[in-house]
Amino acid sequence: MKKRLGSFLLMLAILVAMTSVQARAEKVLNIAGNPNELGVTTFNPIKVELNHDAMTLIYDKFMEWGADGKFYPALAESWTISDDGLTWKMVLKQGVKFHDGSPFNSEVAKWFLEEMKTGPSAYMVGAIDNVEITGPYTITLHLKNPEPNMFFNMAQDFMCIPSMVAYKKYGEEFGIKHVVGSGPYKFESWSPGNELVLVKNADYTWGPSIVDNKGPARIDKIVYKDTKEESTRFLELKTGKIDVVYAVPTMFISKIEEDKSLRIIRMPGDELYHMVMNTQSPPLDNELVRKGIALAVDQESITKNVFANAGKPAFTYLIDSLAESKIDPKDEIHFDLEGAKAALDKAGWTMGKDGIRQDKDGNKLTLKMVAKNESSYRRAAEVIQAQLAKVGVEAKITLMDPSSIRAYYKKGEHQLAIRSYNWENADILEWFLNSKRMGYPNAAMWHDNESDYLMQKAMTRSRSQEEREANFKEYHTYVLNKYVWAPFYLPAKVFAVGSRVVLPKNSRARKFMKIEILDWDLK
Amino acid sequence: MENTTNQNQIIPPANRWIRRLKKLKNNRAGVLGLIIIAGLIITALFADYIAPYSYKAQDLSLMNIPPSMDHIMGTDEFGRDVFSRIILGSRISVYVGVVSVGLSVLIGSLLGALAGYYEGWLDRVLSTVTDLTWSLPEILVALLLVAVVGAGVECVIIAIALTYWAQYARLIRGQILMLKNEIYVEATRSLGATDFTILFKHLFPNAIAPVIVAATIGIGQAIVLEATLGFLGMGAQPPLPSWGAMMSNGTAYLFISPWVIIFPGLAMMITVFGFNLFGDVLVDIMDIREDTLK
Amino acid sequence: MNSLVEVRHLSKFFPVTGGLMQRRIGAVKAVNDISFDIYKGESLGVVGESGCGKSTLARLILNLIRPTSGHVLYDGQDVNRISKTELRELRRKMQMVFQDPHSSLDPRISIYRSLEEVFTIQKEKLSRPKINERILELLGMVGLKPEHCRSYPHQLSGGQKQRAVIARALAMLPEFIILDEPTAALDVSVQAQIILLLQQLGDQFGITYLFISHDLALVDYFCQRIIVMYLGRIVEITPADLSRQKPMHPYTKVLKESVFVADPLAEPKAPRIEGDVPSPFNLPEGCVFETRCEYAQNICRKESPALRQTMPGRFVACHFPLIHAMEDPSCLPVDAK
Amino acid sequence: MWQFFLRRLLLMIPIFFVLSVIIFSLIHIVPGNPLDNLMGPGMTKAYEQEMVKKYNLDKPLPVQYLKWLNNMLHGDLGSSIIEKRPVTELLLHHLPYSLSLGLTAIALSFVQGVSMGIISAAAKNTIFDHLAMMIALFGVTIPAFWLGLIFILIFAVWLNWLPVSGSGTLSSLILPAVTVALGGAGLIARVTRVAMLEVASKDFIVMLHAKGLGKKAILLKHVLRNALIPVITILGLRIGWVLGGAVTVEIVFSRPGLGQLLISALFRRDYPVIQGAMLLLAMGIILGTFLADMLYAFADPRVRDQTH
Amino acid sequence: MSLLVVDNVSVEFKTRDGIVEPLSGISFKIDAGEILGLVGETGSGKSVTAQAIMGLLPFLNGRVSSGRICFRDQDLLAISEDQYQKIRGNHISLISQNPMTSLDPVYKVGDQIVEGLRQHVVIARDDAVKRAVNVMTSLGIPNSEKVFFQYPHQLSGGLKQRIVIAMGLCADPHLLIADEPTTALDVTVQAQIVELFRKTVAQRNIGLIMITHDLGVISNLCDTVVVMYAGHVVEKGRVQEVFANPMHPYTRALLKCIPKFGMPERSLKAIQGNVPSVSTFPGGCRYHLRCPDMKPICMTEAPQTLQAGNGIEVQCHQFGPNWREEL
Repeated sequence: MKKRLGSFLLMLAILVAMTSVQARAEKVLNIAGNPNELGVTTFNPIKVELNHDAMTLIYDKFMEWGADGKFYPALAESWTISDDGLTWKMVLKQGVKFHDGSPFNSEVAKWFLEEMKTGPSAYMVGAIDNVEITGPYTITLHLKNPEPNMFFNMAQDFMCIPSMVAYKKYGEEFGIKHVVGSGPYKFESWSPGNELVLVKNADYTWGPSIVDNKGPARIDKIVYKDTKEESTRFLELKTGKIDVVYAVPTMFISKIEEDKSLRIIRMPGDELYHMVMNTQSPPLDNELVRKGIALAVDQESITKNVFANAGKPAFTYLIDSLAESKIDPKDEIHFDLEGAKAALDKAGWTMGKDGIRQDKDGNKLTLKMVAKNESSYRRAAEVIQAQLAKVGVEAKITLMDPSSIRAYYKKGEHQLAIRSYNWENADILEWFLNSKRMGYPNAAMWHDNESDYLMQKAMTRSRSQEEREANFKEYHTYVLNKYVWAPFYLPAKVFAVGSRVVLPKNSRARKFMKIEILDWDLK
Repeated sequence: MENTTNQNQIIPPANRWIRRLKKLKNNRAGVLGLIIIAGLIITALFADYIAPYSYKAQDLSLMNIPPSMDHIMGTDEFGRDVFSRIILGSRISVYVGVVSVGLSVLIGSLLGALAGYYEGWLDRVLSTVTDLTWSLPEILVALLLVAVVGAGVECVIIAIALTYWAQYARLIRGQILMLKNEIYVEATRSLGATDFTILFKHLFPNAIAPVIVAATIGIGQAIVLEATLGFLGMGAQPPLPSWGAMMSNGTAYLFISPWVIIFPGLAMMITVFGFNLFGDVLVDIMDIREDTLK
Repeated sequence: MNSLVEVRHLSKFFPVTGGLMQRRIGAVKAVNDISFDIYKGESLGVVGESGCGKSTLARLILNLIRPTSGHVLYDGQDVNRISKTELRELRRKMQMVFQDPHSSLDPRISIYRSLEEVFTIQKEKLSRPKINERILELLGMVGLKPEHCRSYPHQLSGGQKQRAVIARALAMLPEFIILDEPTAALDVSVQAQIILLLQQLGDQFGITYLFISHDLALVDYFCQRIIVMYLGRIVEITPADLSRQKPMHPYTKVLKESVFVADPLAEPKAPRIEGDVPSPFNLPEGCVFETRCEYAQNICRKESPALRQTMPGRFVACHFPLIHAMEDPSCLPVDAK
Repeated sequence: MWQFFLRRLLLMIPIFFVLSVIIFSLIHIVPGNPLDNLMGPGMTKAYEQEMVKKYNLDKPLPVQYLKWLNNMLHGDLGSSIIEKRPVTELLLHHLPYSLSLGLTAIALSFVQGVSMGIISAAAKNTIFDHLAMMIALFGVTIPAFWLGLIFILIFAVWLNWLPVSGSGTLSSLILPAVTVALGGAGLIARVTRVAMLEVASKDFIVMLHAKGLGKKAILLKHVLRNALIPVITILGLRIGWVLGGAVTVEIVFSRPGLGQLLISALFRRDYPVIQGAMLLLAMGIILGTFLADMLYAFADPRVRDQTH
Repeated sequence: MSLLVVDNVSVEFKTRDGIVEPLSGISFKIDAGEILGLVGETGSGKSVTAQAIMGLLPFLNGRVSSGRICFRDQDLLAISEDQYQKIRGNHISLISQNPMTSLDPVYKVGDQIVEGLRQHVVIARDDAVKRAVNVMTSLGIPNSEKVFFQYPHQLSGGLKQRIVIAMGLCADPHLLIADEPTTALDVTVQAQIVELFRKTVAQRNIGLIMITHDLGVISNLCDTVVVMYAGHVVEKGRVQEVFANPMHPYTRALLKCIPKFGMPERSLKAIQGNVPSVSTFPGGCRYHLRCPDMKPICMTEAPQTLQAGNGIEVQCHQFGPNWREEL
């Protein structure tokens, strides 16, 4: 018995030793991924609703989006656009092979663009009327209407190109058990809630122009760990079990920065925190009340105190990297305590003895505020609650899980809602403020004919990028002046990186890691 | 036998509770438990006077300050005084614990008593339900219920009550089943008493002792459950400083400003511990058999 | 002779279930088709060993449980077929004193409240002083001091508790009291006190007693007539004074001989019976005593003997009743009229 | 006796159905819609309709229930709306993590609880009794997530003995198992103590002394054997709790157990997954109760005979 | 040499409310082949006497505070617990009050007999089983081999009591202490068990202390009787003598308050008052509160043990030198 136990322990020891030896020989990058992406649905780019970061490592796209806002060729080597914006000619990269050995060519490209129309992200290719194969590596896209946004779409993570052969072969199982792309990493295993393992694609030599190393990648293996609890993620980083932490909570930033072996990387964010006001729920149907409340939100203070200055205060409804956000400063919403009080006074809500405003009938200015039951929303809600109290508005907070909160919006019972969105295109305004989407996503219950007209114009009648910009600016300015939202914070994307990671010197990519992984290395 | 007329001889019976409290004096653990609970109740009642600061006044210039003379337990993420919040939090925790357990005892003991007394289908249904709720993880049950009834302290209370009632029902049912066979029940019936009299005047008061004991311990459990629900994002609503909410909000700060999580944790530990000690002692006090040993 | 209680073909079977679908697979025949009368003013004894059904019988007579068949007439009224109010009325007339005085009283209720409750239950609307007076009177009757009414059951001795129980039974001045082993849990010295008290109260108020016991000598002393039960059946009904009345049923004989007499001159005797009382579950056909009877014949295994009168006032259920009683004229029942 | 157990098993079937109805209706009462969690900017109404049709979300609830029931009886629990894979596969994926944690924790809490109970009962009303009970109480007095974090702080960060989180290795099982075990040990210790004291006050224990048996033999062979019967029953009944009750610990130590699966499914209203997971829990409970009954019967001959 | 000598033994118990003394200075002795009856009501100290002899007091929070218990000339109070273990169940066996509860419900009865046997005798299990079955058979247990493998709850009260007796006899003890062995049994079975004791003592020539409150059993079975009241031995002597001519007022009253066949109506005599409990033992003669012949001296002074005629020893002032009727 004892002997058996002894030999068992010996074997165990050998095993442990072996794995650790192996680990040393291989370069393995451990990542605590974006907590919002945990329990991601599928790696089938055509059918996916919630995209995982690793998609961009497994698949290639037609284009890459640079930090400079320009679009760089990837699998589309070059393209020409007709003057009316309705015909796109694309030359595809040659010699590209999927992980299953099948080649990438115009046939695959055509199939992909057409197949995209069957999935949830069909709108990405919605403008394409048909795809014409003009050669083994050339295709022509015929558009229904001019769509300057097509560049943006082509560079989106949703436009990952899978192997046609594998896609047809595996059917339902594609994206779950079998993931075949042409990217620098191959899908090895996926254990939901636990980890996702990718291994290097040794045959990769077609890196896009935006990176220096055209392939293959230097890191042999990438492990995404599904660690949810923020303190645990932080500790894993500190103890070296994890090399990269996505979405570092702001309170950990200073703590990580104290540690010389760790680095904090800030990337421009794609997220906007704002407070939605239910424009149909009295007294918020009064524009002056909305204005008073919007002006009472102290963006600078929230940015500094709640988010430790990790990002920037937000004064518009769009992220500041978008051209459409650059509007006349007088139309921006800035904290203005006196202005807020004045607006509320003007609206007929006067300060009561208990510090809460009331109207002439003695109704109190008490509003229901909802927020998702996650740390950052709760914290923002608590601070805004205190800020609103200063102008005599009482907010009663209810925290809810994301599903309940959407159901709640749909019923229209909310008054204030602390929310955020991640989107890098001005068309998000349409998503949230279209009167056809009342309740959710239009939680502001915003119904305004002028607004809808401006939205239509921006969405469908812009022939060029410039025209689109101008239209959206007009639309944006209009809704800003209606105070449907109170924007307050633009988070930066904050990543923490361990000491083993060697980052590229001159990064051109717009996003952290992703295809730039080709330029990464491990010590 | 010598006097049959002097009515002044009849004095209402002495209260056995006084005797029991005397008995408690010899039980040091029990006294400790009682002191903790008494302290807690006083804190909860006079929280407004004890707390040096407002529980919701934010001072963003004083965020996450370690314990000092001004703030003996430090400040939290919004510069609020942790000590004041714990003091105020005692009110919410006691409220949640006592009301939710009180409700569940009410529901449970009523149904349990009826099931134990009449048996039959009610008993079968009840036993099945109690078995199921008892073996289903209470966190999940409570969470599901909170999702159904909504968020907020009152909803948490309802959810906890609906999660816990079964164990009290089970307990009192067993007691009633046992006591039902006592001869005094039959004796009372032979005097012509109705089921109602027997059940609520004789069986119930005799059966309730272990339930009270269990409820005392249950209050502690409910406080912990509220904290756990808070951790899962379904607890008391801000800025209400329930200990559970403070701890769950504080988890992120464990390595930055540990005082925001450690102190509420300690407060909860002491409180729950107090209730447990007191519950254990109640077992001794309420045991009739011990009374008979002179 | 006036019958106060008439018991007619009374049976109580407790079903026993088993098997996959919990079907009824048999019954415990606790009381099995028994008939007898209780005369006004008498003390009737019921004697038998554990499981003979004597306690079930008491509960059936009081309508605390429902019979499987047969009925009990009290003053000509069927106790199982009366309305709730009639039943409450009946409860004033019939009372019961239980075996264990300790558990006959609610441990959480003082003696005072136990007694007071009787008046509330019986909807006797009395003023407070009136109730106090009645309670003191009752306590006096059973020999308890007034201060005892403040006590809780656990503060009293067994004898005092039994006195309190008797006081409670007496509260409504009943005419009939069932005594279910009232002294089994008491010390012998206290047993005598209680027996004397019961006798005195019986004389004073003309109460009819049904005295249930396993102690043949005690029953013999206390009662005028004795019913002997075995496994749910009456095997013999005999006038008391068994030193003169020779038993006619073999079981009665065994029972009598098994009693040890505190007399050193009495010869030590070998037990006349083997084994224990069999389980009352699924009894065989035939005489219930057949398995332990030294006189058992073939017919005893097949046929259950009916209870029949052998002499005025004497009934026996046996195929072969012991004859000696017939032969010895001194054994004739004293009250055979 | 087998008949008895067969009957018990048959009785479980209606319970199972009642439970499935309760679970189904409860989660559908909860406001929210799984598709909201999938729909992002730009997604079309047509796609939403397609999804609604695919998961029968447009049908009346009873129809949905019957469809689910029908599929379930054919061994198909449906597939996750969010995660796009068969529920059965998801459950099988998450179950081992829960089982390994739960069973280890139960074993640990049994060992800790029973030994504390023994110490406490053997030294009744002494300082050891109080100490043992305090230790046993420790786990009950604090939320598991708090304890787990503190454990991580001490054993993983300061002492660096054990990994912070993970689920693959044996060493990563220790901290979560201990955290969960501490919560259950209190109950077990308490039950053991009470049961042992009760058994110790029984007449036959005095008789065992009178037979000349040593204290240790009496304590371990007779008192413990009798006292363990209720303890084992509790353990059997706690199987459901083991499978799903350790959610917070799973979150803190990032173990992808059933609890985590259930919570995330619940928050995202992934109906097939919640139904499947709750059903699995129910099966666990049914199995647990059944096992507890069996154990009870085997441990206590009196019960064994009653079950004839 | 006497088999067992109990000499002036007092026992103390620690309780919640302080120390009580349920047994004060009792003495008696028993020889091999003798059956000694220990009779008394609740609280008289009968069972405590048995526990004191068995050395079980330490497990029950009690101790012998003074006196001497000698078993075959060995002072039992002087030996260690380990040595005591070798005597208990081996040389002295206890048959306890309630057969229903004195067996461990989770073990087979046979195993429980064998367990006690193998504790004391070096014997192979198979042999032990054989011996146990033999003893069971000799005690009139039908189908012993089958009963051996049954659990306590499967047996009737009479059979269980026989098993308990078998457990006591298996190791061939010299002294058997039976603590109310028949109280819980039906009368017909009681007669059988009493007969069994009589035979066993005769066959094995052992001593038997029969503890009971039933004077009938004493009178039928015992050679000598010890009457106890409130922790005192009030009277002891040959059964015939004591029953024929009881000296102590308590013994006299006790005999009169038991109903007997052929007793004239209304001839039962009760003893006034209550049986005192351990904490309410009165001073002086402990019986004085209930004694019809009580004199002032009885309240203040505890009576000495006196030798009366016929070998009876009695503890009552009536027979003392200071007694005068007019007192």
